[in-house]
Amino acid sequence: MTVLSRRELITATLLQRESIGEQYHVLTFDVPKGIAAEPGQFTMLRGAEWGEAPLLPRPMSYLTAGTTPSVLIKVAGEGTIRMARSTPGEPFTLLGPLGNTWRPPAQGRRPVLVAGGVGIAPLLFFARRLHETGIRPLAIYGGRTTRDLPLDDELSEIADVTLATEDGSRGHHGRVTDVLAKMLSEDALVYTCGPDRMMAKIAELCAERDVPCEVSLETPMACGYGVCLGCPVPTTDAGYIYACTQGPCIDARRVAWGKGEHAPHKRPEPKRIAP
Amino acid sequence: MTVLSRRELITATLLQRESIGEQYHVLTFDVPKGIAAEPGQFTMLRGAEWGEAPLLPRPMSYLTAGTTPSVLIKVAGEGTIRMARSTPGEPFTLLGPLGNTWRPPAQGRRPVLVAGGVGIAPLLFFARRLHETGIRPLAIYGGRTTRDLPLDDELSEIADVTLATEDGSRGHHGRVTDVLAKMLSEDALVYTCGPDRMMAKIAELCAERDVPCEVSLETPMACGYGVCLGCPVPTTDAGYIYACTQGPCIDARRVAWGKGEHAPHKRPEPKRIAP
Amino acid sequence: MTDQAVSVGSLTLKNPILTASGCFGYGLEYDDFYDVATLGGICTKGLSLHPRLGNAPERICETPAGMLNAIGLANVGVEVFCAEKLPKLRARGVTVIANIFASSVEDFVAIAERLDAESGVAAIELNVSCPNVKEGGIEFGKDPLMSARVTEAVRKATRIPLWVKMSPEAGDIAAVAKACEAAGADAVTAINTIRGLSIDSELRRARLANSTGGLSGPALRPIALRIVWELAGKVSIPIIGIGGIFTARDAIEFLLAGATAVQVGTANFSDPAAAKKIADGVREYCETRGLAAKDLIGIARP
Amino acid sequence: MTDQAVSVGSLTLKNPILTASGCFGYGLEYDDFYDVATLGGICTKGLSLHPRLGNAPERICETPAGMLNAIGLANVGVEVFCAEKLPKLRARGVTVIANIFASSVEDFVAIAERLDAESGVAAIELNVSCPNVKEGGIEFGKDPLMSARVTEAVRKATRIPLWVKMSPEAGDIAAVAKACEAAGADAVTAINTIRGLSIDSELRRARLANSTGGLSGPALRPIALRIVWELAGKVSIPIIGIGGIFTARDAIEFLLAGATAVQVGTANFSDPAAAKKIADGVREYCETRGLAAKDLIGIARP
Ligand SMILES: Cc1cc2nc3c(=O)[nH]c(=O)nc-3n(C[C@H](O)[C@H](O)[C@H](O)COP(=O)(O)OP(=O)(O)OC[C@H]3O[C@@H](n4cnc5c(N)ncnc54)[C@H](O)[C@@H]3O)c2cc1C
Ligand SMILES: Cc1cc2nc3c(=O)[nH]c(=O)nc-3n(C[C@H](O)[C@H](O)[C@H](O)COP(=O)(O)OP(=O)(O)OC[C@H]3O[C@@H](n4cnc5c(N)ncnc54)[C@H](O)[C@@H]3O)c2cc1C
Ligand SMILES: Cc1cc2nc3c(=O)[nH]c(=O)nc-3n(C[C@H](O)[C@H](O)[C@H](O)COP(=O)(O)O)c2cc1C
Ligand SMILES: Cc1cc2nc3c(=O)[nH]c(=O)nc-3n(C[C@H](O)[C@H](O)[C@H](O)COP(=O)(O)O)c2cc1C
Ligand code: FES
Ligand code: FES
Repeated sequence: MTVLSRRELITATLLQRESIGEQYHVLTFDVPKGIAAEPGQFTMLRGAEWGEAPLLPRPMSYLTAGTTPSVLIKVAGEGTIRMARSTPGEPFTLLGPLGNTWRPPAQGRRPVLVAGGVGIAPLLFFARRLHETGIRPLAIYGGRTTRDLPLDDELSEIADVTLATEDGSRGHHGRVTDVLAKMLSEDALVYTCGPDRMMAKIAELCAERDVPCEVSLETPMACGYGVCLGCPVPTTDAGYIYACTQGPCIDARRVAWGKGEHAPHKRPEPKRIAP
Repeated sequence: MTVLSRRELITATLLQRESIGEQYHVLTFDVPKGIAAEPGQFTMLRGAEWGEAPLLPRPMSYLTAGTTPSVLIKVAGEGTIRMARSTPGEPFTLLGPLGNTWRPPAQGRRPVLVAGGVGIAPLLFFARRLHETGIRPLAIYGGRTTRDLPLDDELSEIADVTLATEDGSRGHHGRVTDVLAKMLSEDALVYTCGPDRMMAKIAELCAERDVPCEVSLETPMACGYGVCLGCPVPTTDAGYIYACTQGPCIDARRVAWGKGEHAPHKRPEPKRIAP
Repeated sequence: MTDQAVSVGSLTLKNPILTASGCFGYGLEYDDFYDVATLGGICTKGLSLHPRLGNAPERICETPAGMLNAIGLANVGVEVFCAEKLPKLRARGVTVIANIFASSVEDFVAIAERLDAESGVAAIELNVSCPNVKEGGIEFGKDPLMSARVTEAVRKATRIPLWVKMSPEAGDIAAVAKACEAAGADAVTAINTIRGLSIDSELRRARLANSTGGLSGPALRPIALRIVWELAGKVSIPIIGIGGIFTARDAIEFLLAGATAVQVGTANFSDPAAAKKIADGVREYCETRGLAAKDLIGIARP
Repeated sequence: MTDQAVSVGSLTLKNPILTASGCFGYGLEYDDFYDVATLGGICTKGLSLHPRLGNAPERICETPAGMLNAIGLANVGVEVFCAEKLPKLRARGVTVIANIFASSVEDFVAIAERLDAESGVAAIELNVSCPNVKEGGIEFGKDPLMSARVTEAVRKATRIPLWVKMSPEAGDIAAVAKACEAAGADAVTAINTIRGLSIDSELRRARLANSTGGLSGPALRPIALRIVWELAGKVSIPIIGIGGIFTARDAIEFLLAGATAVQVGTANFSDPAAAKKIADGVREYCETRGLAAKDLIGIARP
């Protein structure tokens, strides 16, 4: 874990919005003095002119840092819809850098990055950092269909990537977990970010083969810096860790997968209704 | 009173925003099938993407109608600030045409239009309509300073205009009411729109000389079409008229000026505080 | 084609979407917009025994995701309503719920008797929860005994189905609802507005002439939804949900929470056709899932 | 330079801006942002006799111009607070208001006695209005007698000034406030959250694991302001206003309505320095008008 730099709320204008289909958009901001964010960290992002609704800032992983920090957003609801519609020059507030960083790669272990959809953001940032230090990681990147693989080219440049789509429209026909199951070796060090079910399965695979696995947690957040206590994630010691300050990056073995309901899509299926 | 055309809620994109200083902006919308609004009528205007706040649409007088209807807005608060920042292509909802129209000019009476600041909007629209029918009205147009006389050139083209500014930076040094007091003749028919205090004074002047006077009322509105009962204006018969459906244009003699507090700026001065 | 009909006691509504009292006039102001008869029903502006002028301006102001109103129950009175408004509504085939208000039990009864003499009133909604009048109103609605007294008296005075509108300011809303159920109410409407205040920091005074006003709009929605959720577990008569419903999704949330039908209020102000659009949206939601509207009622409950 | 100091009973605050319990951690999370000692004071996260883990996720969700929370009073417990947090706060010269919670009068007393043994606690704020716990909490706060009993018992147990935090869900909030005043409270804090609910129409279930949660944020502001306005006419002890304060203008509205000081809660989430900015804004407002902060208190009242 690197020493974290001072957290700050800055107002920055949008430099550009790069749309990758309708669902995915890269927002790049103008921050002359720079943001010293590390891979794995996130920012609480909000339109400075949103008024009183939507009220809360949205947690977004840094895709890049420095004087032109960027995030990759996937449209989910009101907040990301507004981000997807934003135009250059529009002011945003960015609170950050928040949370901890990916653990540094261990000697003698090959980093394997497993990304699901928008989960690519903190992992691509990490891969670039590894690239700078001369490490070329393995990567498995999957989504429902081709459209759900934004920034795959960027990843391929600096990692040995296997793509996977559930509909087979691109790369391996199936899930990233199938791919990982086949190629996971004892000397791997897995980093993963994506839907909870995916991360849970990957955590399981790694546990079976006793391979260290680091996950990036996703849970609703109000403050992002440790004061609202709104982001607990159940842990195996029957307690909670708070994703914004003790996470988002954490050893997969500490997470009580399935317990609690810390990600909307993680929740059990709705009860059947008599037609 | 002309027969009013069908009221409708339409979603239209902003064609252009013409800013006249920071305070005043003309918003023009793209409405292929056209809006058959008459001078004096208004629309309830709201950004289609404002979300849940600000909640209510804002009443705005039509400056022009047809396939490119427009309004002249003066920045007051959150809603008009957003309108002032809006960019072409942005979608708005327009409910209208609402309210009644200016009474038609009477035979043998010279129309005199008295406008205060943004009150110019419904009167310029009216002057243009008069122009089409070959009538060139007198007009008195005033504001605090030069900056508060948007669209004065447009008005001058089709009316004999006397300008007035309270700081003397343009035209007559003083108020429109001073000018009117000097030039008001028995055969006049006064139409006025502006701050309540101004309209009240003009109503008084006209009453003294027994000159008919039509005012356009300004009051907060929630619906604009007669169902919320939020827009009452006290009348001389100790009752109320509802500005959105029985107004905004009304014979000045019916209004119980000073009674009630139907315009924010009309309210008594705040109580003095012990320093 | 999914079945959108829902039953509120003996009354069957075409669909679960109604319009809220005071936010839809007398239902005769919509000819330009759509056929109001397509709705589940409309609630009239609150009717009193005699006409009321209402409060002095300003009566309304905006608040975050909501608005305050202190209209003061301006209305034409039950007599004029029966003579001039009701016949037109009848002719158009509109399902009419007459929302009534009084500051005494006797007057409540008198209004109900007058309405009972008419045909075409599908239900009477007792407004015992108006926050904007000096007497009656909310004081009735906060007290289970008083609410029950009004309900019981009106119940005796008419065969028309009775709905009682709950005040969110009651300390124990469930107790009020239960008392009304016991007193013969056919349904409870939840909720009326909560009193709020807005101050102009420049003029240093309350924005409304009445100082306080009732809060409505999306800001109120989570509170209203919670109250519907609570009442659904406490009373066995149908609950009509209301509070900040602006979209079909909002309406569905109320049905899932246990409401049998919902009312759309403030949303009509920004879009006169809001209620119709919401009704269409609920139908779509049901169609895509092969459900009838009544299948939605309460299924989000544990 | 205007005088921003205000007195809450025997306690004088540097300025009228405090931070709200549960929205500011323990006041030790702000080193990166600003010097918390410049505020009028901070209210700690609600302290219980023993540490509490809090509710299962999800604990929060957003609503129109607001949010719901059901944290369940997760906190380190009064012992750890006194041992690890308070000394640091003391060292920084922060004005500390200890917000405490218990499900029995005895536990309230025990926590107060523990705090009484420490120096550097400027006031104790009794949370008798937490909507998110099974026992105690709101049940105390809705009942004047229970609130008075808690207040009286704690009053006897400590010489530290006592504030009691009002529940907006009490049927007669003024009665609760008066009872607490009579029982020895030095001030009342108004208000705590109002319970709300949000439902996911796709998953067809409540969004929060606890189903209901407390509504906070701008949506709540008009209601909170109205309650402060009402209480100012009923009690003679100071009122601490709270609810949806996001800007200096909002804070000023509460002072004009009769609050002696205000607390900033949810606003801290979107901007950690919100309270400081609000304090600066209130100072500016006073400077441009040549007023002291205390001159603002209640001047919007008729
Ligand atoms: C540490 C972290 C990093 C993230 N990084 C990214 C990223 O790089 N790119 C990206 O597209 N998304 C990312 N997310 C998820 C993103 O925060 C949500 O998709 C977003 O908040 C949804 O907001 P909305 O207004 O569009 O959706 P709405 O459903 O309208 O949001 C309503 C409320 O729920 C919260 N919420 C809804 N879904 C989620 C979710 N999945 N996770 C957390 N909060 C949620 C919102 O923040 C908001 O408070 C990250 C989440 C976390 C916790
Ligand atoms: C019939 C009519 C025609 C109008 N025509 C124009 C026009 O052509 N150009 C123009 O600039 N303005 C016009 N106004 C005034 C305009 O509606 C307000 O300035 C505007 O609503 C302010 O909104 P806001 O959000 O900027 O201010 P805010 O103070 O944030 O508004 C808060 C609430 O108060 C209401 N409100 C505040 N001030 C006024 C006011 N003076 N009149 C009515 N409602 C108010 C708003 O509609 C909103 O509901 C007209 C008003 C009426 C009634
Ligand atoms: C302007 C206005 C007038 C209202 N008048 C009445 C009324 O006369 N009788 C009544 O029972 N409720 C009245 N209400 C309350 C509404 O019927 C409804 O209970 C409340 O507004 C919440 O719903 P909403 O958020 O959808 O508006 C009124 C509300 C508003 C905004
Ligand atoms: C996440 C969260 C946690 C809270 N925890 C407490 C608490 O522990 N004790 C308490 O008295 N109030 C608590 N509150 C209520 C706030 O102190 C405050 O009364 C309420 O949020 C309204 O103010 P606001 O709108 O400025 O947030 C909490 C509020 C929030 C949003
Ligand atoms: S988001 Fe507030 S504590 Fe984690
Ligand atoms: S604005 Fe609604 S009745 Fe006039």
